[in-house]
Formats: sequence, structure tokens, C-alpha cells
Amino acid sequence: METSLVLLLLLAPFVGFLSNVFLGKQFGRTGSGVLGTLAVVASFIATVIFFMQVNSTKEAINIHLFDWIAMGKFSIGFDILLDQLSLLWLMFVTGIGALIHLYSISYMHDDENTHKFFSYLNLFVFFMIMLVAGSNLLIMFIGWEGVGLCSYLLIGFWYKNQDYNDAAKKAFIMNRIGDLGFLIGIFIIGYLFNTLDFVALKQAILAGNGTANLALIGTAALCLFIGASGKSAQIPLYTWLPDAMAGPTPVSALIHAATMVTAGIFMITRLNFLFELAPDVKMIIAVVGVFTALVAAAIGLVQNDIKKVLAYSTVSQLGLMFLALGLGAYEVAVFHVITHAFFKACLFLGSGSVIHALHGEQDMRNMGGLRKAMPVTFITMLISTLAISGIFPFAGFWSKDEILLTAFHGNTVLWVLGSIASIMTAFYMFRLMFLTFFGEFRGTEEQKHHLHESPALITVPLIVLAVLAAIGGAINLPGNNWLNHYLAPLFKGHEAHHLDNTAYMLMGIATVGALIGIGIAYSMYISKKQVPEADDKVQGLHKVLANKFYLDEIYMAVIVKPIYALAKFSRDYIEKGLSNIVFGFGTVADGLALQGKKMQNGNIGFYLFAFVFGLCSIVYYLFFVR
Amino acid sequence: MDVTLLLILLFIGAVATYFSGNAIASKVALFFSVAALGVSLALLNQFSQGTDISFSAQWIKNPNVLFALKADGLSIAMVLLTTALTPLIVLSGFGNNFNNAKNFYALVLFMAFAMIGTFLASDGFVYYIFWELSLIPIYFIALIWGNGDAEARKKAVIKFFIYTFAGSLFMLAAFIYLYQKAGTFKWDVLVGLDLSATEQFWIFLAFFLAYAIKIPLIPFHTWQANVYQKAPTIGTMLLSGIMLKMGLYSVLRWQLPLAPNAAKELQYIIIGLALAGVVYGSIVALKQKDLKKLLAYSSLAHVGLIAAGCYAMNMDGLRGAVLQMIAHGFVIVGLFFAAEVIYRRYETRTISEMGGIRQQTPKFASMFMILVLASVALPGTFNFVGEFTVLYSLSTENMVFAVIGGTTIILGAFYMLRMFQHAMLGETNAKMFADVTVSEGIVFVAIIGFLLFFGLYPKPIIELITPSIQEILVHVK
Amino acid sequence: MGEIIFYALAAVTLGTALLTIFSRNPIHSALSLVVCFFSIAGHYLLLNAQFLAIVHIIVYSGAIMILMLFTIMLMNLNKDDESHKPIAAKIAATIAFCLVGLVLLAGLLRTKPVVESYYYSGEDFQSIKVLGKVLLNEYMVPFEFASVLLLVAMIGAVLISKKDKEKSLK
Amino acid sequence: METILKEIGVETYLYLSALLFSIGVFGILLRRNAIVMFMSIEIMLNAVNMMLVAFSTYHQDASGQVFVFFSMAVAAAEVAVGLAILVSIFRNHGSVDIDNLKNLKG
Amino acid sequence: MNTLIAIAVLGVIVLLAEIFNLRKAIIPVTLAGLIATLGLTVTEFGVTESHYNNMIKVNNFTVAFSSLFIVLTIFLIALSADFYQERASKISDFVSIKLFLLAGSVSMVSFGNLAMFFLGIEVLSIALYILAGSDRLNVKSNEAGMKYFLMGSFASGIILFGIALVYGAVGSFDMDMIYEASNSATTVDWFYIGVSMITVGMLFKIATVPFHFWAPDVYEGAPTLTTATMSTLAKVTAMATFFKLNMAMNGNMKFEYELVIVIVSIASMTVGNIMALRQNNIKRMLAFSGISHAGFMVMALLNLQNATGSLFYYTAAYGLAGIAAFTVVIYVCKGKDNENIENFNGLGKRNPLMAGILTASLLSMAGIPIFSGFFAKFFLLNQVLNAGWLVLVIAGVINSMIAVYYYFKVVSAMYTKEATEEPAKVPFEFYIVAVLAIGLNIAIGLFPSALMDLF
Repeated sequence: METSLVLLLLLAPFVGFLSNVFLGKQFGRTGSGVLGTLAVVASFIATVIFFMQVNSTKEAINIHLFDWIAMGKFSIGFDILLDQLSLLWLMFVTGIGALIHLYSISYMHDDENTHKFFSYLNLFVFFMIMLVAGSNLLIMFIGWEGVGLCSYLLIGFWYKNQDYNDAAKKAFIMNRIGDLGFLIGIFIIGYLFNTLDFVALKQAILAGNGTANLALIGTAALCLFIGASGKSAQIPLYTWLPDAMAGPTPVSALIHAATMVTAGIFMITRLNFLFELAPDVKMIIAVVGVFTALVAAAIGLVQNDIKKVLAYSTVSQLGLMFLALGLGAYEVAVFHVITHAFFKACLFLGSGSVIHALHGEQDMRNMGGLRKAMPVTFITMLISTLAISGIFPFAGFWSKDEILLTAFHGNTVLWVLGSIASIMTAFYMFRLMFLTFFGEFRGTEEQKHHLHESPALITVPLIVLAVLAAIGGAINLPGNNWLNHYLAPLFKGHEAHHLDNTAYMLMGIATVGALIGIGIAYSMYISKKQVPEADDKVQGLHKVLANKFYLDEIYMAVIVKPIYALAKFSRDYIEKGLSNIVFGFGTVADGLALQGKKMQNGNIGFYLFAFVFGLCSIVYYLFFVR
Repeated sequence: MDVTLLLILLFIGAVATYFSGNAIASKVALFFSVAALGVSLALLNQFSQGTDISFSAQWIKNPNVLFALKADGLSIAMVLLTTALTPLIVLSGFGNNFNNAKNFYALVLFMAFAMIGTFLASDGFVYYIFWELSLIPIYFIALIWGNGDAEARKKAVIKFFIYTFAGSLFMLAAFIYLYQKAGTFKWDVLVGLDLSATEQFWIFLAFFLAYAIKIPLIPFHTWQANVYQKAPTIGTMLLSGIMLKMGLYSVLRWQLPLAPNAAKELQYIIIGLALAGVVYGSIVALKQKDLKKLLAYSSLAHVGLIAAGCYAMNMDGLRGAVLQMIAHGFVIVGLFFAAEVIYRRYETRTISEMGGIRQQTPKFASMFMILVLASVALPGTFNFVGEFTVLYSLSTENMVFAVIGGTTIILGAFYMLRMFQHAMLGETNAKMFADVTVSEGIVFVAIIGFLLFFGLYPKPIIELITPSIQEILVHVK
Repeated sequence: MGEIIFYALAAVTLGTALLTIFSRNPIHSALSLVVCFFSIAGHYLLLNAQFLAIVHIIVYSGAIMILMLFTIMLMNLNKDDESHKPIAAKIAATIAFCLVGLVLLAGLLRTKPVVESYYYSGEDFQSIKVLGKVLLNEYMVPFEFASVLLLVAMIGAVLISKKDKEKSLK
Repeated sequence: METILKEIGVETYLYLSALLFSIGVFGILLRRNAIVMFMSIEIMLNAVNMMLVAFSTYHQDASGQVFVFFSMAVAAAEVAVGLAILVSIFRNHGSVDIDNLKNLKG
Repeated sequence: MNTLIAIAVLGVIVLLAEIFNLRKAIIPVTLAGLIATLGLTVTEFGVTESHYNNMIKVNNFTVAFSSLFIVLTIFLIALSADFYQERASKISDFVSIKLFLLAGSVSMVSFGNLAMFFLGIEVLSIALYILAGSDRLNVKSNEAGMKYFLMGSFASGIILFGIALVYGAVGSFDMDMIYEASNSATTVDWFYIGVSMITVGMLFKIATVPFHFWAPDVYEGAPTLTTATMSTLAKVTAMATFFKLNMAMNGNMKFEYELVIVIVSIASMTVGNIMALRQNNIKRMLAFSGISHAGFMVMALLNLQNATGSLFYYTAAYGLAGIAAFTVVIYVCKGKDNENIENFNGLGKRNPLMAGILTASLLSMAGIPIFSGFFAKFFLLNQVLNAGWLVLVIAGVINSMIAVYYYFKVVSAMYTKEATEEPAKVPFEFYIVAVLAIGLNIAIGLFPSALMDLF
């Protein structure tokens, strides 16, 4: 029973994928969307059932499907582990996934390849479930790479545009850089512990088997973090995520905001017992996280593309989560992941709704005043923006506050930096809101004429998500701490912070900070009615920020260009050179042959002379040289 | 029933194809190759039930040569690779109209015959004969039915032939030396020889030259790209899908057990060379304009990794290498076939002249995509199983190896996706791209099915090859 | 006494041999060679091989040289028409001569050919009778085979010189 | 029967033959006239014949002299064939200078 | 002994047939006679005896090689009918000369006395001089004949000198006596000068470096069938004789002598192969290839005790491949004034069977497995390594790969270039000869023991 339910959980999206691939055209556009959505809903239901069960029994479910790879010293099974952590993740993966599928039915209705879209989306959910529910690192890796693949496919969904394809490729390759780190981490773990299974691994580490070599464990942890930073867009591997906005907006919402990008956090949380052994690495994680938060927030200040702003915001938020991870507050990070999933998905879907209404326009300079035309979108997005800015009592407030609290207890510098990042967050999010929904409409007349609120299929998910964004903080309210208790079996005795004066003070500081950010935005975009300048007019720091610290250019110049140059050099010179060495033997032989032909000159006198010479040499050698 | 049946069947197949006439040659060849597949599956069945399907008989008394064919798990796996790919390769020729088709297909079958012999032979001399024999058909296939300028082709093909022939001659010299020591060419006896360090060193080098050229490892690879490009696609498939594996198989079967100490001594250098090939092949592949050449360099990179696994000389390395050999055999055949499918429609192999195909044939594009993904070892495909195992084995030797070898994950994705993007995506191409035909579809589906199935359930193959690899490892240790 | 005759004959032999190769006119060469052959016959006589000496004169001077002279006359080669040889050829020839001479002589000298003096047992070994017996008993097969040799030479000479009759076999 | 060998020893004949042989070699290398080259070859063969006879006497064995007969037969046969070839060359070229025979080379 | 008589008688019968105007019967009768002789010879297998005061010795070596020579001659004579079509009036001369040539060959491997050896080699040589110069109106043929004659006679002189020295040292021409002398410590040293001069003469006959210069010129100039004879029958004969001579005279070979053989072998292989690279005339190319094969064959001398079988196998493989190759060459170059490789363009399409046969024979010469040439090389290298000459094995190996280039040049010309003319009709006997020769070649490749175990 359990197994078949697990199979349903796992395979429902896969079946959806297959049927959409092979029969999608027959179902029609709506039909394929419905099919895809139902598949995810089925998974969601299964997840809920398991969630109930585990929540009550507190016992993880471990199911062995079949043997997969046999290694020399251990074998890797195709196993599924449903414990508190994975179920939690599955809940919002399948839940938000279902909502976004629903949303997409309407959003992608006019596309010619709707069935493909849904098949990819289903495939993504399938791989995501695998990632989350895998019982060992390698199964997780299947999902890990699989979601990367789906991300690639969906970013490049409009494959006729080569820029989009470039973005897709970039995402895949940068992910793969991280994946290499992940793999190396897996290798070290396998080498040290002779198992890749999470449960066995945890037992081994707790029992102290194979933990002697702390340096190697540290390396493993660092490699795994590299993997995580690839998937979760941390410095220095984050540049793919903003580019990934080339994909359709539901994709951005599902993959690049709510689910896939949190895989890195999931992985580190999953392996928290390992990271606990590597404090240096944890420090690195925290520092990288906070800097990512800062840098991305800074870039986000000046972006004009509505989705790009959200993308940098995502990067920034992910940075905050890593900050929490680095400080050992795994449950805090998880908490933020969940709330972030709610409000960021909502924001993306809302922006999708806007873009939909404007027929593909994404530049905020060409928007404005949409508040009246699209009230539902506006309100839901406002709720989410408040949540992300950390305004009481929305979900983001609680989770972000926990992170900052943790940071404050851990390292004041980190706390300061994290706070700055969250102030910036408040600023650019409201900048987005003000530019989009307030003021006068700045687009073309024709766009204005067609302005409309999106259909129900779009607004319903928005509303659901907005509600969650508003109240989602409830799962881990201070004092109640349901989430902490729920996740407690996973972590080694980590105490939740008490609500003391410090906590209240910090809450206050954070709120004030957020309000300051909002205020600046208000003064700039509402009072002064500023509109960001055209791209070629920006100057100074602004220009640096607008160009994302020139990071793409630097990567291009430092890594990609040299590789291309090397490739060209190898192709044109090394290959030819090697080839010529081989041909060189032929050429030498050929030259010898030419010389030899001159010797074979047809002259009997010479032939005879050679004969005599040979005769004499042989006789001489045999009788005089001994 | 023993393994000679397979050889006889294929040989008869070659002859029958030759005499069948041009019109039905391809069908006759298909029939025999499918029959060979059937026979090999039947043999596999017998083998797994414990029946002895080996064959041995005195061939030449002086020098003492046995016509010995030994079937263990490793051999059978390689034989199955050959017999499984041959029908696909033959089938993939259905879309071409070859001049003198009877000769062509007869050569294809003959080549399969020779390669199977190589995989089965357990007498060094017989092994060598089959090894060389397999060169002849591919020489003619590439020379006569190849494409491009005849002079350039001749040059490339003759270089290939002489180069590989040269390498194997040193192997022959080594075999003769071993014979002088042992008085027989039998595998079991040869691997049991007690050789001094110097002897092992030279024997290892002699074998290495043969295999390094065949596999090929850098810097012995210069024949590869040109021949792959110039040969007809079927020839390229035979070369890259099966023949390369002969070199790798031979490393496992002959080189390592014969000169284990030398192998250990030179292990790091050779793994380094192989991994340099991984990186170098990937980098050169990045800037290739010709699709087949790009695939050739990708093959260089992949076999470099397999070779590194072989020379890691531990259970995982060897097993991973074998798995990856099989996986790579399938995927590279598929990829070359995709190139051929494009060529049939666009008459070009230059990537920049393609593009926008996906819109016209989504089915083909999807299948091509899956092959590309398999080639970059996406988890879930068989290639991942092999690549993971190999990389893991390298990491147990030295973590640096795993990191260098692992760059294939990044660079492989880089050049393959770049290729796919420019070849298939983008604005719809003005030229018509007809949908894949039935025969083309069968080839693709079979390959993809194989890769995906064993990607999730590689257990049968692992169980098949493990005992024989253990036996080899006994000699290596 | 014999020694003097020997050295005189040897001088004649070598001298005429040299004349043979140095004469610019082939006729002179041929005539010198005839003298050379006669001197060699003299050596045979010195060595008590009378029969051989006669046969030698008959075959060489009588047959071979006549054949050559005939050819020379027939082709009207009795004039000094040999093209000027390059100096390199002369040097090469001289080197070759010196090499062969030196190596052979030095080789023979070095191996100290005969240490013991010559004892004549008195047995008859080279009368016509003995030679005949040896030739037709012991050496019967080579003797017969020599006829094959001569037959081949004869057919060959004819084959090369005779004009073809254009007639098809089939 | 006394022979010269008692006085001078067989080695002197060896040296004489070797010298004569060398002269033959000299001639064949020096001259370009085919007929003179033939003659040089005859000198070489005669040098050997002389040596054979000397050895025959030395060993008091008739077979050496019998061999000389064969050698003569060979010489005669060679000359016959050689002259036949020479004649046909002369017919085609109008000369017997072997320096003209350089068409086959390389 | 019977073989020799039979062949000589057959030669005379051929001559008589011309007199009685039975020209058409000549070739069939000769072939039948040769086949009968072959049968006769084979029945002598296993017998070891000597005839006529040890002039002729019969043993397995003799029988095996004689049979090989007869087989090769059968092929060569079978080709004669068509080859000498234009000169039918002289067919009896050609055939009888070939038969006498065969008689010379047989005597060269079955001699028990140096007189027989010398006469045999002279019969062989003179027959070849004649055949080389037999195309009397062809300037090239004249030149070839003359060159071959001059150099050949010179070599005969050297051999004769060597024989004289050996006689001087031993006091007999009998091989048994010589064998004893060679193993005796008291033998005069000049014996070895004699032996080395005979060696040089034989090295000339089998065309090894530096005594090889005649071969390419003569091969090119001579009528193609003669070239075929020279490169197969004559070379094989000379090699077998050389081997036999060494067995008798050089029983305990000195290291220096071995070294000379090694150097000559390496030089021949290398020069032959490298020079062949640039040849455009196929006969010339095959001449150089023959030089390199000669280099291979002399390796057998390094292991006199065991290498007989290997040498026989090599000569058989080489001879049969040569016959097959030359059959095609004769067919293709018929009526052409040169034998350039361009003539072979497109043969793969014009006449696939002939192209296939030429390919197979060239592959055999190149030493590609399953063709007997490979096994031949392998067996020889095996013997050489057994004798401890690793360096020679490596040289042989390196040369084998150089050789591939020029053999494959012809092959690729046949299959890639377009034909320039219409296919000519192939005479029936050409097919038979070519197929039989290459068939035998492959057959001994599949069953090497058939030949290897004869000794």
C-alpha cells in the first residue's frame, strides 16, 4: 500500500509527462494543461496523506524500490525516503506546483506548444520529487540534474530566440559547475563512509565512523556547498538566474523562485550532520550567503525589467537563507524557504499577470497605473511585497526576522550586512510596486486599450498564494514554533530563540529599516514621480549596478573567452601540429625516398661499385674487425 | 551451442550478403545481424545458466596456437554490444543508396565478425588476427563509400590504417616475446607469467601503443576526427561505437593482466594522459564547425574518461569503464546517426548551415535532445551510471583525477548544448526537413530505450560483468 | 727455374690483363686478352694440367674470343668510340680495384694460407684418363646438367637474335 | 711429376688469382664498352679457374679441374647469351656503350 | 632426382613439339607434365637419400621447395599462352627455357655438391638473362637484359671465387665434406672468406641491400611475365639455396656473421620499403617490395636449426601472392607501354574480381592477417626472437607499417579513382591462375600447420 502510494506520488507527474509528450496534441491546449495539473494534484494528495501519517507517527518512511548501481564497496538502491523534511518540501513543491500548473493553463493558452510546456513542467515536478524524496545522494542527484534539465528546457522554451537559448544553456552549464562540486562531494562521502544513504550516513557520523579525517570531510562539505550554490544561485554562480527569466513566467515562479533554487538549501539541511562537522565551511556558507544577499539586492535596486527585479530579489533571499544555514539555523532557513516560496511565487505570478495584460511588456518604465485596471493582481502582489519586505505580520516578517536574529547571535557583522540587504529589499520591491501600479500608464495607446484584469485561472492561484504569504508565518510563530518541533528529529539539539528583549529590539529595527526603504521608494517614485532613465544614460555606481557589477562581462573575459581562444588555438594549431608530427614520419620517409631515387640512377657502374663496396665491407668486417 | 556459431553465422551472413545482389543486400544483412543478436542472446541465456559456451581447438602446432574463444561475462557483454549495435547500424543505412550495396553490407557484417572474434579470443595470436582483421573492412568502407574530396579522404584513411596498424604491430612483437617465454599464447598462461620489471615495462608500452592509438588517447588521436568525418556514417558508427571499445576492452583483457606492475608504475602518467584527453577533446570540440568532427572530439573526451577508469585498476574503475563503453557505444551511434539524418535532408555537416530544425521535426529534435543529454551523462541515462562509477573510482585513486575528469560534466554540456542550439534551435529553417522515416525512428527509439532502461536498471549488466572483472583483478593485484 | 717461369708468366698474365682493360680499342683489348689466356694456359702447364691447358686454349682463345672478335667486327666496333668517362667513374673504379685487391690479398695473407710445404704423393690425378673417369662417373650429373646449361644458352641466343614470325597461337 | 707448387707454394697462385680477379673487377668498373666489360668478366672467371687448378694440384684431386670444365662451359654460355643481348642492343641503340642504358632508373 | 630428370625431359619434349609442329599442345602438355612431376615429387616426401655420388640429395627440404617451385612454374607457364600470344612462333623456346629454369631451381635446392649448385644457379641466371632481354625490339627489355647480365655475371664470378676458396680449404666440392670442415677447428680461415663471398653472391641473387640495385631496373624493363618469374620463382629459389648453403657451410655461425645478416636484413627492409614509397611503376614498386621481402627472408638464417619451416612458409606465401599480383598486373598492363599505377584506376569497378585478387595479394604481402603473408612474417619474427634478435623484430615491425603505405596506394587507386577505359576481356586462364594462387595463399593462411609441420 505504502509502496504504491509512493509510486503514485512519484510517478503521477511522470505519467503526466509521458501522456503530454505522446498524446498532448490530441488533448488540445486546455486538455493538456488540465492533465498536467491533475497529475501534480495527485502527487499533492499523496503527499498530504503521507504528511499526515508522518506528522502523527513521527516515523520516517523508507522504501526500497530496486537496486540501482553497485559499487565496489557499497551498492546504491533506488530508494525513497519520506521523512519530515522531505514531506515538508514535497508539500509546497506539489502544492505550489499544482497552483502554478493551474495558472499556466490560462497563461500559456495561446502558445503553440502548450502540451510541451506542461510535459516539461510535469517532468520538472517529477524530478523535484525525486530530488526531495530520494533516500540517498545519488537519487537526489538524479533529481538535481533532472530539474536542471527541465530548467534548461523551460528557459529555452521559446527556442526560436537564440538569446533565450543562450540563457538556457548558461543556466545548465553553471548548474553543472555546481554539479561537479556535488559529485566530488558525493565521491568523498562514498570514499569515507562507504554509503550514500542519508540514514546510514547519519548513523555513521553520529557513531563517529569515518569522521577521523576532518579535512576531507570539510572538503566534502565545501564541494557540496559548491553544488548547492550552483543550484541556488549563490556567488559566484548566481548569474544564470536573472538570465533564466527568459522562460515563461510560470516557470520563473515555480522553478526559479519557489522550488528548484531552494534545492541547495534542502541538500545542506539534509546533510546538516555533515556540515556540523565542518565549522569552517559553515562560516564560508554564511559569508557567501550574506554577500550574495547584499550584491543581488544592490543590483536589484536599479533593474527595470520586472522579472529581473524579482530574480535578483530571489537571489538575495536565497543568500539570506544560506546565511541561516551557515549559522547552523537549519530550521530557520527552511522556514524562510517556505514563506519565500509563497510570496515569491505570488510575486512572479502577479508579474506574469501584468506581463500577460501588457502582451509581453516587461520593462517597468513602460508600465504604471495598473492598480485600477488589475485590482486583484495589485492586491495580491502588494501583500506579497509587504511580506518580502518584512512588514508585520506577514509571513516574511517572521522568517526574515528569525534569520536576522540568528545572525545577530552569531556574528554582528553578518547581522548588519543582512539587515542592509533586507532594507534594500524593501526599497526595490516597493520601487517595483510604485512603478508598476501607481502613477500614470506609460505604455503605448494600444496596450492601454487592451488593459484588463486576468481571468480567474490566473487570479485564483494569486489569491491562494497571497493568503499564504500573509499567514504563512503562522507555522513557526515565536512561542509556538510548530516547524521547529516538527523538524526537531532531523537536527541535533538546536534551541529555538526565546522571545527576549533582544528579539523585540531586532524586530523593531528590522521593521523600521523596511519602512525606511519603503519611504525612500515612495519619495522617489510617488512624490517625485521619477522614472528610471534609459539604459545608456546611467552613470557611475548606478551604471555599475545596472550592469550587475560587470560580472557577466568578467566571466566572459576571464573564463569563456579564454576557453574559446584555447579551443580555437587547439583546433587550428595543436591539432594540426600533432597531425603534422604524425605526417612528419611520412614526410621524412618520402624525402628519403626522393633522395633514394637519385641514388638509383640507372648507372651500372655505380651499381657495381656499390656491389664491390658491399662485398669489401662484409669481407673486411668478417676478417679484420673482430 | 558455443560461440563459434556466432562467428560462423556472421561470416556466412557476410558471404550471403555479398552474393545476394545490390537490391536486397541491406535486408539480408539486417536479417543476419538480427539473427546474430538472437544467437548472442541465446548464448547469454545459456551462459547465465552455467553452460560452458567456450570453444578451444588446436590450430597451429608450431608455433603453438589454439583457436580458443572464451566467453566470460565481459566478453559476452562486449559481444552483445556488437550484435546489438550491428542491426541498428545496418538499419541506419536503409536511408542511403550505396553504390555496390552488397559489398558494403558484406563488409559491415564482416567487420562485426572480426570484432566479435576480438572480443572472444582467449589466445593471444587469434586475438591479434581478429584485431587486425577488423581494420580491413573499415578501411574499405571509409575509402570507397566515404565522403568529401577523394584525395583528402584517401590521405585520412591511409593515415588511420597505417597508424593503427603500426600500433598493433608492436603489440604483435610483444606477443611474440611472450610466446618465447611461455610457449603458448593462451591467456591464462600468459597472465600467469612471471615477468621482470623491465620486461613488463616494455610489454606494457608495446600494448599501450596499440591501444592508445585505437582508443585513441591524446596525442595519438590525430587520425580520429578526420576519419570520422570522411567515413560514411555507418563506418563512423562502427568505428566509434564498437571499434574503439576493442581498444578499451583489450586494455582490460590483455594489457593490465599481462603487465600489472608496469601498469601500476605508469598508472598516474597514463591516467593523466587519458584525463588530458578528456579536457583537450572537450575544448577542441567546442570550436568545431563540422558536426561529425565535433562528435569525434566528444568521443575522444569520453573514451579518455573510460580509459582513465580502466587504468584506475580497481573494481569500480573497471566496471565503470565497461558500463561506460556500452553506454558510449550506443549513444555515439545514435548521435552520429542524428548527424546522418540531418545530412540526408540538408546535405551539410556544417553546424552553422543548420538551425531551426526543431520547429519542423519536433520528434527528431526530442530524440536528438535525449541523445545529447545521454552523452553528457544526465542521471537516469545509462551513461551516467558508467560515468559516475568511473569518476568515483578515480576519486578513490586521487581526488585530483576525479576533478579533472569531472570537467567533462561541464565542458561536455558546454559543447553539446552549444551544438544542439545552433544545429536544431533558432528561427525555423527555410529548407524543408522531412520527418524521420520508420527505419530511422526504429534506430533512435531502440537506442534511447536501451539507454534509459539500463540507466535505471543497470543491474543485469553489472551482474554479468562483475565475475569476469574480478577474475581480471585477481591477475592485476 | 720454375719460379722464374712462373713470375715471367705471371707478369705476362697481369700485364696483358691490364692492357685488356686499358686499351681504348676493343680489338686491342681482345688481342691482349688472347695473350692473357695463353699465359694462363702456361700456368696450367706449370701446374701439370696439360689437358686443361689445351682445353682452355681451345675454349677461350679458340671459341670465346673468336666469338667476341666476330661480334666486334660485325658491329664495327674496332674504333675508339667510347665516350669520355667522367672522372668520378675512374676514381670509383680505382677505389673498387684497390678495395677488392687489398681485401682479398690481405684476407688471404692474414689467414696464412699454407704453412706446410707441398708434398706430392705421386698419385695420378690429372691425366686425361683420370679426368675422364671423374667427369663421367662422379660428376656425371653435373656433366649432363651442363648440357642443359648450354642448351639454354643456345635457345636463348637464338631466341634473342631471331626475328619473330607473326603467327598467332590460337 | 713435379709441379711448380713445390717451388712457390700454392699461396702465390692465390695472390696471383686475387690480383687477376681484382683487375677483372677494375675493368668492369672502368670501362663503358660492353664488350670490354665482358672481357673483364672473362678475366675474373679465368682468375678463379687458375685458382681452382692450383688447388686441384695442391690437393691432388681431380675434381677441381673437372670443375674448371664446368666453369668454362658457364663462361661460354654466358658469353653467348651476353653477346646475343649485346647484338640486340646494338641494333636498337647503334652503340654498345652502357652509359646509354640509363632509361631505367629512379 | 627424378624430379630433375622429369623436368629436363619435359623441356626437351617441348622443344621437340615445336619441331613436330605441335605448338598448340605445348602448354597443355607442359602443364600436365608439371602436374605429374609435382605428384612424383610429392611422393618422394619423407625419403632421405642421395644420388650419383651425392650429387643430388633428396630430403624433405628438397621435396618441399621443389614442389613449391613446380607449383609456381605451373602458374607461370599457364600465363604464358596469353602473354606470348604475339610471339607464338617462339612459344616453345619460352616454355622450354622456363622449364630449364625450373630444372636449375630444383638442382639449386637439391644439390649435394657445389658443382651442381653452381650449374644450377647458372642455368637459372642465364635463363633469366635471356627472358629479361627476350623482348628484343623493346629498348627497355634490352637494357634490363644487359644490366642483369653484367651484374649477374659479376656476381657469378664472386660466387665462383668463393667456391674456389672453399674448395681450396676443404679439397672437395662435396657438401658433406664441407659441412665437416665447417665444424672442424682445423679448417683454414680462408674457407670463411670463401663462404662470405658465396654469401655475397647469394645476397645479390635475392637482391638485398647493397646488392639490390639491379632489381628495380631489371624488374621494370623485363617483360612482365619474366618479372613475375624473377620476383617469385627466382627469388624464392635463391633464398632457399642460400639457406641450404648456410646450413651446410655455416653450421656454427659466428656472431659477426649473424650481425652482417642482421644489418643486411634491416637495410634491405628499410631501403626496399622506403624506396617503394615513391614508385609510380607497379613493377618497380614490386621490385622494391621484393627487396624488403628479401630482407625479411634472410632473417631465417639467424635460426638455421628451426627456421626451415618458417622460411618455407614465407617463400610459399610470398611466391603465391606474387603470382596472383603479377597475374593482375599482366592483365591490366597488357597493351600498355608502361605499368604505371594509373592503369589500375577504377579497376574495382571495371573488374571487381581482379581488383579483389590484387588487393588480397597486396594485403598478403603487407602482412595483414588471414592472408598467409601475415603468418609468414609472424613465424619468421618468432624464430628471430627465439634466436634473441629483438632489434630485428622491431625493425621488421616498423618496416611492415611503412610497407602498408605503398601497397595501399595501389589499392586505393583501384577503388577510388575513376576508370579511364573500358574493361578488357580477361583470358580464362588468368582467372584460374589468380584465383588458385590467392586461394592457396589464403588456404595456407587458414591452415599454416599444413606447411609448417613439414619439417
